[in-house]
Amino acid sequence: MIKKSIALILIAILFVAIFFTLANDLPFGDNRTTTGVSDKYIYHGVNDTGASNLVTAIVVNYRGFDTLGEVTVLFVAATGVGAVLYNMGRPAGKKRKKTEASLIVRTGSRILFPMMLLFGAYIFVHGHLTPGGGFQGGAVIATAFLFKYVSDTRYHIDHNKFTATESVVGMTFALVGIMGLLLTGYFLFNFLPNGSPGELLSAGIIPIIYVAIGIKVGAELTGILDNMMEVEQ
Amino acid sequence: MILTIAVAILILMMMVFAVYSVETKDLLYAVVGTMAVSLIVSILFYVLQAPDVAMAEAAIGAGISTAVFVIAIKKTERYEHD
Amino acid sequence: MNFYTVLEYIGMFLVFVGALFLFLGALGIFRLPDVYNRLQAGTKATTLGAFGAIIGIGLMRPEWLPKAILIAVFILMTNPISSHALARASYRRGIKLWDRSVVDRYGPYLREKEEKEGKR
Amino acid sequence: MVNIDPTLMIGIPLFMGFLIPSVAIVWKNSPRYLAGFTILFNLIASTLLLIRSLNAPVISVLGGWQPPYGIVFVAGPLGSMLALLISSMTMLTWFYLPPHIKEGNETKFYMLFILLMAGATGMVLTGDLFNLFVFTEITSIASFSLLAYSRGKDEKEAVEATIKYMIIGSLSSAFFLIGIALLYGATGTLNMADLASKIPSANHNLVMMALAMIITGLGIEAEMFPLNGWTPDAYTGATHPVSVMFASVVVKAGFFALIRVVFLIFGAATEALQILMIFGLLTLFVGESSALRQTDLKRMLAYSSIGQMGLLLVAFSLNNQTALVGGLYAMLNHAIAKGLLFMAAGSFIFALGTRDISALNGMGKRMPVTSALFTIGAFSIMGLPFFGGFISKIVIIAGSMQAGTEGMLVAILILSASLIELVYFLRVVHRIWMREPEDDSRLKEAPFTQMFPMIVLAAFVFLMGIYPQAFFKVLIPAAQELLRGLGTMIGGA
Repeated sequence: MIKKSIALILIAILFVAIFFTLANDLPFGDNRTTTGVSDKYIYHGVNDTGASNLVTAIVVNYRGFDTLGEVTVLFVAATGVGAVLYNMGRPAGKKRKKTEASLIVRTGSRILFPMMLLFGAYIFVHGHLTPGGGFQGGAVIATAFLFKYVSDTRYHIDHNKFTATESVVGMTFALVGIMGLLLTGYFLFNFLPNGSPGELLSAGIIPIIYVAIGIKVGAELTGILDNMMEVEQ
Repeated sequence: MILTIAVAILILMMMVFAVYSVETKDLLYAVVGTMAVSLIVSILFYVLQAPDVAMAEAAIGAGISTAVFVIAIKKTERYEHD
Repeated sequence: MNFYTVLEYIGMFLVFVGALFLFLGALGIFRLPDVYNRLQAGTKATTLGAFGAIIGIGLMRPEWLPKAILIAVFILMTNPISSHALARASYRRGIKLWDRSVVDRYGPYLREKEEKEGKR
Repeated sequence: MVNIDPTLMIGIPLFMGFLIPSVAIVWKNSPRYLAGFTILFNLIASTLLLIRSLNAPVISVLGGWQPPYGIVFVAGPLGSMLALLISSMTMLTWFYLPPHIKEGNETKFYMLFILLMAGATGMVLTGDLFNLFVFTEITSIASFSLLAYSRGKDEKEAVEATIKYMIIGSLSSAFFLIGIALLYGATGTLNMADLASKIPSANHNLVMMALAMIITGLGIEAEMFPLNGWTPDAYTGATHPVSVMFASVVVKAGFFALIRVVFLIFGAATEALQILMIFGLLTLFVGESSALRQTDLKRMLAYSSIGQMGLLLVAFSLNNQTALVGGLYAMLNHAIAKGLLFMAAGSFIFALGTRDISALNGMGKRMPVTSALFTIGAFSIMGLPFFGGFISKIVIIAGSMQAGTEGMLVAILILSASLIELVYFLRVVHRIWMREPEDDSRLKEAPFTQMFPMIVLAAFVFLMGIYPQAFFKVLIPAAQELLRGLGTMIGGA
């Protein structure tokens, strides 16, 4: 009880300090584009990168290296989930019989599953044109697989194929970076032509990278789900 | 003005859900609480003109991670002990 | 009055109807007595409501019409399937019907099926 | 001479990390060799980088966007020295690995192993604050995952330690990220050199809050006192080579990131240094006195490691060149000697099957070579003459003399902490050599692949104690780099 109240008081003090500092010194919604690097992104982004979606321009082109790192973080985290679950072992007994999903759900999943995959692919293929990108598209693809798992109790992904896909697309990303280094002397340099902004085939290396990220994220999140589902069986 | 009030209400709701999901002993309800937080956050991102982030938050925060939590709770225990 | 203005008025009407149905659906979720009745309101009314609103927007902005139709078809498929799965799951978990419910066809069917499987 | 771009030291390991799982489907034993090849590449690249960076800092621009708009890698003498330390420790641990990995898991283990190295290398080389965050994430998540790969009866313990570390670690990254966001809000840039030039004119309150957040976040990685709850469990639960990696790579990279943010970005903000000094002394004493009470060999080493990190914090917060050189020397010495100690302890535990210190009675007769190596490591940490630790402590104390009366107090405290160290390490060494063993049978010494890294490390410990000038040649420019700040180095490019 005492511990809890001390913690609460500390949190309250911290909250007040942070709140007032932020409210006084970092006014919300101020126009600060002139002070930092953001004006370059905003005013030259489309010309520099050829991507009409500026968020993508920053995420994949200006700061593409961070994105390579984030993809690695997700990759490592997916492996880590596998490691923890592998060591936790299988809790013995208590194997509940799974109820088969009804006919309606099964039929619906047959029709909806490809549509969901298509939607995910749409999001990451159009990442440089419209809101969205590899991470979002990948998450949608993983949701599609989650749906498949729910609707069909016997469904399983093929681990080897998923691992192979994952590593091939991951290597694609790294290779694009290394190719940039070999061709121009800068890692992850945009060595393809920018094209005209707004078209599907534009923005240089961004579509390649986003397709790779989308597939990779989808495969990894599905892998996490699969690990969670399978630990008991 | 209306937008500001709406945002304020959303933030307030978010805080309520967050506190609820920390405090409740039923982990399934806590997961629902975090899902609600994610949903509100994604609406807020949309209002603040970051649709990319809003999509990611909706798909990952409210979709996948909720599923992962629910599966984890199903495999372990539903109620928290002291 | 040209063609697009007419379309816009039709669209407005559809959005209005859709909003009305959505409101009724929300009211139903609050007012109805048990899970199954609430699912009725939450599915039928809101599907129609969302359908109306989306198609209405599509008519108001004809360049969005194809996307709007796609979204509407998607909702038309997902919404009933998910409520069906919810209702079935809650019945199997043993959530009771409202005590003034009139008919329950699923219960006898389930018992019959269990007996059949028990014999096998 | 061949010039290898520093970005390749990240690019190649990431590429290989993605490659390993798919090759392993076809060729089961490949992960070990692929990982070894990658580490060798990094070792060569970082050696070349160190030689180059002694003349002038090596700057590599990513994606062709000039800073501050893009990300930049800056390899000064300090960064490349640490990169060399990281890759060589990883190489030696790679030799030590085989019997300690659980069968059937090699693929993922080696993958995580090289990604951990890549993350730590990125942490010491990057010149961009957000990029630093990304690499910190890679490093810490790879460490949680490696921690979960334990074997034998420690499995449950390892999972518990993993979850503990994971929760604390995600808290730390949240703090770090908020700090970065505040800094970006106050200055509008993320490049470290650009930040250093803009911070004096930025809002003071915001900057200080950001500094507090970042110190909290990175302090967890660097085992700073109130934030080190994860350490003992993590070291104990991890399989032995992973403990080595924790002590000599992960914690060092985290500590370096902390020091870099404080020194380079905030220009050795004096308020921050005062606080760091207090926390450093606390860490030193809490670590050492907890180590005194332990009966578990690895737990004792873990607490001793916390104490040493406190010593490093104190040395750096004295903020003069001598103390900085001493701190860097202690950092090197600790990485090498603690790595040696964890390896030797791992061999003991592997042979005995228990982590209890009392089981070590008479090990000098049962496993003489490993015992001798353990003793060398222990002597170096204690700071006996002719070993690396002695030089580092002498230089730190010489540095503290320059800091006036406050420095005198610090010197006395450091000396008394060394005394505690002396007590608990001598206790173990005494058991190993002086006590009669309960069971007189000779135990099998570790195989050569395990002995080799330990002998190399022991040789370095001696070298550091006998011929420190060789190391000072690198460390003095490194300390000057820290004191001068990064802003002048890139020249506002």
